[in-house]
Amino acid sequence: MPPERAGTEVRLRGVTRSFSGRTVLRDVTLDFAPGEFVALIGKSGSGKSTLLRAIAGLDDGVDGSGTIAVPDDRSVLFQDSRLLPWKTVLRNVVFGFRAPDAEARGRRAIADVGLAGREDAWPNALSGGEQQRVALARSLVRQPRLLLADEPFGALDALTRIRMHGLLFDLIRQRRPTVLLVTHDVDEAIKLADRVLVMDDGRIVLDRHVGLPHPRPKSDARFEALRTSLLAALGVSDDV
Amino acid sequence: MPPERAGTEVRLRGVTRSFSGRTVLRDVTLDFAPGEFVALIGKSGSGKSTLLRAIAGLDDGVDGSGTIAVPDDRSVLFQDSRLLPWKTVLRNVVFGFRAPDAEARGRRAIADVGLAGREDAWPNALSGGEQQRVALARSLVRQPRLLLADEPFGALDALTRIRMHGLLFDLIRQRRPTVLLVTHDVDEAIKLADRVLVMDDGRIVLDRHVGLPHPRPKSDARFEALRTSLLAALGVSDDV
Amino acid sequence: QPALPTQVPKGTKLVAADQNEALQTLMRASGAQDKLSSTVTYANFLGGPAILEAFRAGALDLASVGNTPPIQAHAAGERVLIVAARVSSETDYFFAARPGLKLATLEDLRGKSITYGEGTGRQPFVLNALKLAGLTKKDVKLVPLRAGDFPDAVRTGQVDVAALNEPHFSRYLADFADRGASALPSEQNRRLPKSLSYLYASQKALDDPAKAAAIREFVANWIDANRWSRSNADAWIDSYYVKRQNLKPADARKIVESEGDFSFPLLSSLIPKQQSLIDVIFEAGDLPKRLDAREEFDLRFDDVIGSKTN
Amino acid sequence: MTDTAGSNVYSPYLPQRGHESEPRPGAPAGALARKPSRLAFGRLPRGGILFGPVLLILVWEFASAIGWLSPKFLAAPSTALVTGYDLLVSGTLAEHFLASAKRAYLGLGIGVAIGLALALAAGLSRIGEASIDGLVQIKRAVPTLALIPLAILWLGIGEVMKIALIASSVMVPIYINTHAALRGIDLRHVELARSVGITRSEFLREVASPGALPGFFTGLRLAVTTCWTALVVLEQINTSEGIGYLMNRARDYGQTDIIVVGLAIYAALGLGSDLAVRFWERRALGYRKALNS
Amino acid sequence: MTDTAGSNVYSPYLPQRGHESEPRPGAPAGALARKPSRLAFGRLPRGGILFGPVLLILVWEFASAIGWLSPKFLAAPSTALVTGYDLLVSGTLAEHFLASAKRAYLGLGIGVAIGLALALAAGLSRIGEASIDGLVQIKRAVPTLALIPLAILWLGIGEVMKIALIASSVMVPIYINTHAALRGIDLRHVELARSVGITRSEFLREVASPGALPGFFTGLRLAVTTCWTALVVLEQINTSEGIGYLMNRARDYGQTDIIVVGLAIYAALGLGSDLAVRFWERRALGYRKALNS
Ligand SMILES: Nc1ncnc2c1ncn2[C@@H]1O[C@H](COP(=O)(O)OP(=O)(O)OP(=O)(O)O)[C@@H](O)[C@H]1O
Ligand SMILES: Nc1ncnc2c1ncn2[C@@H]1O[C@H](COP(=O)(O)OP(=O)(O)OP(=O)(O)O)[C@@H](O)[C@H]1O
Ligand SMILES: [Mg+2]
Ligand SMILES: [Mg+2]
Repeated sequence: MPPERAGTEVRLRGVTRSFSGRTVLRDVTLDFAPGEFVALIGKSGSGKSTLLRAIAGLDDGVDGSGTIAVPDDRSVLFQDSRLLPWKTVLRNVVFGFRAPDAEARGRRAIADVGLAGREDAWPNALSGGEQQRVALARSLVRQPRLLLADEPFGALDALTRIRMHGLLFDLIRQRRPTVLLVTHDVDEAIKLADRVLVMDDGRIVLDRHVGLPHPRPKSDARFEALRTSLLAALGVSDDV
Repeated sequence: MPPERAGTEVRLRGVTRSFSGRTVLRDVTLDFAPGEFVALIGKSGSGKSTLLRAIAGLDDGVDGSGTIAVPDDRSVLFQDSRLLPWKTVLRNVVFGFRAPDAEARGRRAIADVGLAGREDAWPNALSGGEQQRVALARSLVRQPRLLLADEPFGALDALTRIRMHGLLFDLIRQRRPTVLLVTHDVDEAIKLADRVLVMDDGRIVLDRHVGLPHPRPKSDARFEALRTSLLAALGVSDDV
Repeated sequence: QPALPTQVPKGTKLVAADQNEALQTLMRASGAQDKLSSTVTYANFLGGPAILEAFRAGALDLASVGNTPPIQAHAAGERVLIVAARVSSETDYFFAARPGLKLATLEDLRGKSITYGEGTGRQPFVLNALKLAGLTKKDVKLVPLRAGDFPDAVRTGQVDVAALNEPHFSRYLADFADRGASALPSEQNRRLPKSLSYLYASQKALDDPAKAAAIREFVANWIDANRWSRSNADAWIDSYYVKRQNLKPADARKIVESEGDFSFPLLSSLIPKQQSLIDVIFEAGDLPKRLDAREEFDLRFDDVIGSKTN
Repeated sequence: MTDTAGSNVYSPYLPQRGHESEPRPGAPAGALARKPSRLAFGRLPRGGILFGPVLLILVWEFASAIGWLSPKFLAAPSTALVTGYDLLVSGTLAEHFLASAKRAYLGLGIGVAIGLALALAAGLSRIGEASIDGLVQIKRAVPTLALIPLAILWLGIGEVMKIALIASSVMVPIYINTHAALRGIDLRHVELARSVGITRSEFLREVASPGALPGFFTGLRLAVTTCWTALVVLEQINTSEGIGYLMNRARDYGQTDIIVVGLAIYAALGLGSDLAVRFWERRALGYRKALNS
Repeated sequence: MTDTAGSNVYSPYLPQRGHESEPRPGAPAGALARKPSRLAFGRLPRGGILFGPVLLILVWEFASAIGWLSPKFLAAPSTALVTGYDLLVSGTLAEHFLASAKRAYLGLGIGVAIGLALALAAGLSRIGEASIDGLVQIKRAVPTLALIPLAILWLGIGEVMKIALIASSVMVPIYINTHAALRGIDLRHVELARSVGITRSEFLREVASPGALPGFFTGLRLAVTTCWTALVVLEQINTSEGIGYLMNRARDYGQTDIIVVGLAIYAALGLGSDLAVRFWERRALGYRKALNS
């Protein structure tokens, strides 16, 4: 894995968001370095998706303040897979993707996520995990400079999940994107990310650099220690 | 936890299902004892949801054969949370629930899943995990004889998930329902279930009784052994 | 045929079809309504076809119409008979020529496009004009239109000639004088048949002695009321055109003047006239079969009409 | 689905009986009892839609036969059949039909195109909405009869005027339904489109149009009959051909058998074009059928 | 959203500029460049819908003033204003308006009720669909003008006949739109309903109706003007009061100013009722607005 480059790719200053009076993000200030892989964990309802959507610039109508600067070349993986039901799997993957060889790359991405042969299926006919993988393919095929992914592996079994992690690393190796990964899986966060943020009630309550070499076996003591401290920040004891 | 009672609560004989020629369930024959807690794991696309929907009697239009006998008094937790967008959280929870104190029980269930105060929110305004919890409350409040749950904790963080496990156990203690839990989390399956089924390509390839006393710490060697064998059946090595 | 009863029993009711509220206003303003011993209510319509349908459905006893609807009813096999007639000293319509076109005589209609309204009085009017000019339908281009569209068609030059009534005719000539609007000269117009309108009643009502008597009484009073409207033109204009129809007095006067004087001939004397009307329509190919005009009249009413004429 | 007291035996193709588990004593049977009910929307068997119309014709023929319905008001279907056959053989019917069809379908085509264009313009831009929407609301509130004088003034009394008025009537349901569907489009999809950074025209083609398609089809179902019904009035103006003209004339002369022939033509057109649109709709919206997870 | 070459500065309330990161050399800039475009559907500012109509009136007045549009064909808006004021003061207008409004809204109410009932019956049961759907398709294909003779025959020439015909016209868009919405209802929700075991009437009330509500509202938008436009024809029969009658009579006497007053009333009704329905719709479908995850 290449080290992060210097500079700031994503910059948030005093970002606050609230929905009809309920404050969901409280004064979030953050910088992501170019190429940095940041994992965001936190309790359900703590504001993770809200933060991700704010960074993606998808919250026009929402009350709030603060400034956000992000690159234009970004791709969003929504918490729901959000496929267009009237487009086949392939058309969903290359939707809005304007490379000259878009279709060929789309097919390759579909094969990568294990759905070769399902290119012409309707999204409604896919299983939950298959839909999620199509959404993943849609994001990966674009090779964005900034990837914002909201629980992209939530519906996947262990094996499929490991394969998808591999795909993500392939992308990182090739394009060095900045990644923000929202996940509820602490192990996954530690396994993948350079830096883990813990969010609670709209605030970043913990910001830890992982600093372990890849691959990172769970048996590693430093893995274990980081895990314990993250779980503690989430309010859980380790042996669960 | 009370032991399972004798008899057969759910009976499947030679159940086969296919979608436009693709066979998704292959000759599944299964019996669940009354009060048995069965976990179903398997790769994405292996047919878990299809089996659950068949047991729920929700696949009228699908090609297939075989017989299925299940109690009428059952509740289904879908893989998507499937809330009615025009009903508030409370109305969604008590939807179709005809107990005289339905509303009070609905409120209690909402509080149980950690959403007290959000009774009148629209489902669209909830976070992914919150929506999943509302769906859980909807199933639990009914105290069904047979609970069919399709990845009900997929979008939840560790802490929330533990709390939800607790709720499920409360229900089991009170009503001894038969439970079929589809999950992609092997640890969760071992932690909760009396029996774990592994599905692969439409077939039940492994059927193991857990036989451990509750609670079941991960550090227990028998836990670890079961885990290793289940992961092997899924094709994953343990340290991931 | 039994003689017309004259005794109107108490509680006899009549429903009369009106057009543009003219009949009811006439009867009320002239005071004739109060002299009726039956209860007459009015149903206001726009146009003959709807009135015929209402007759067919048994919703009407009596109607005031032009000269064509009785033929229409006859052709449709509906038994509605003429019980009174009113002839005016003027024609119903006037030929207006589109801006820039001049018509000196009826014969000039040759080769022109002319508005045509089947089922309305404008139909025999045009056909008669052609006949008098020695022309047939083939010598001109008849443009079927809804009556209401006639003025627009000629103003915009979509047709060469249109048969207009008042106030459209005068207003057209005045409004479009600058663009060369003109009309068939009035001495040519006098060659055409004069305006003829009817009261007609359903066979069913006429078969009912009480209603027949009430209709007889109505006819008598209707003749009085019409005479009143000529001798009290100002009161008539004010009570009908200005008050009820929202017309400007000047326009209203034009209309009343265009109607000329009224007379109420015996029905028997009208049979040849009606027959020639039928013939001209039939010859033009607009009737499925040749009809006998005698079947359209209830001649028992000549008795009461005769008593009013003198 | 066969429901029995405490157990539900389900078998899609083999109607054989599974085992029945006894009702458990502790279960709150009353509170949670499942009423057997089919809530899904089954599709009618082919031709099922004709059930109502055929029943109507039978009742009507019967009423005519026993004299409840005098042929003076309405000819019996059998009489109309004979008249219709005669008209057909003589070629009169085909002539009138073709004249009307030309007007109706030209008007339909133009009206659909305009309605769609306006709906897209109004649905996708503020300035479009501001300038178009109010005018369409006014247009549709004004009866066509009241528009005829203006149409004559600007377009004359020829075919252009008729086709324009048909198009303007057809445009209304297309606009309203498409516009409403556009406004009701799933915001999730709009967000997705924004997030992948597509152009306005791509958005139109790939998100807005498919999303609004169900609404468009509903509008089209209304439009395919509107274009014909509008003809009754319009074929009073400067025509001597057309189904509307035929009906008007028959009405003038009380030819109830011809009126019934006309009604039958309208009915056939109504059913036929509705079926055609729905067939097309089913194909275009085929993706809706599948359902999983 | 302010877009700059390689970076996107976003700030909802503070239009202050964030930092700009330099474009990264390796990034496939061309292929993935994001075109700035607003794809969301902004709501018009209050009264924005009047932009088009006001423009129309201004153009019309202007055309009248400079003589392009002769008052002989169409009175200027200002002339009509005077006439309208006179009619209003004299009470004539109110009288005619009330007469029409009574008919229109009675017919609307009845037609909406019937249309809804038929749509639900046809949308939720096979036998309902078989018996109802075909007949409604026929009914709507048959022009109202052709139905008038039958209506007169069965219902007379009074108000009942008129209200029945209005109701039958109003019924059509309500039926078609509600029925289409019912058939397009999200199968997921139907499944959920089946899985919780609700009764047919609960399904109707709690799933089918809310699910079909957007379609119903679209139908209602069409219906609120249909009920008025139908009056022009119907108020030729046995009436001496009503806006339709007023218009017809004005046409007879060539009173272009009164015709314009009538048009203005129709326009106001069209805009007003559409706004009313949309306001109601926005409230009833408020749940659609929120969007998360
Ligand atoms: N449109 C909205 N209107 C009102 N409240 C909202 C809206 N969107 C989000 N919220 C609330 O804001 C809070 C944070 O939501 P967010 O989606 O960011 O949570 P999250 O951390 O992503 O949770 P999860 O892990 O469950 O997805 C939640 O309590 C949610 O209910
Ligand atoms: N309606 C359908 N039409 C066609 N194929 C379908 C349909 N529903 C499911 N399938 C296919 O059947 C297979 C099994 O689907 P199922 O939903 O049972 O998987 P699953 O085990 O639940 O997967 P996941 O963990 O991803 O939810 C999948 O490959 C899916 O694409
Ligand atoms: Mg979230
Ligand atoms: Mg599944």
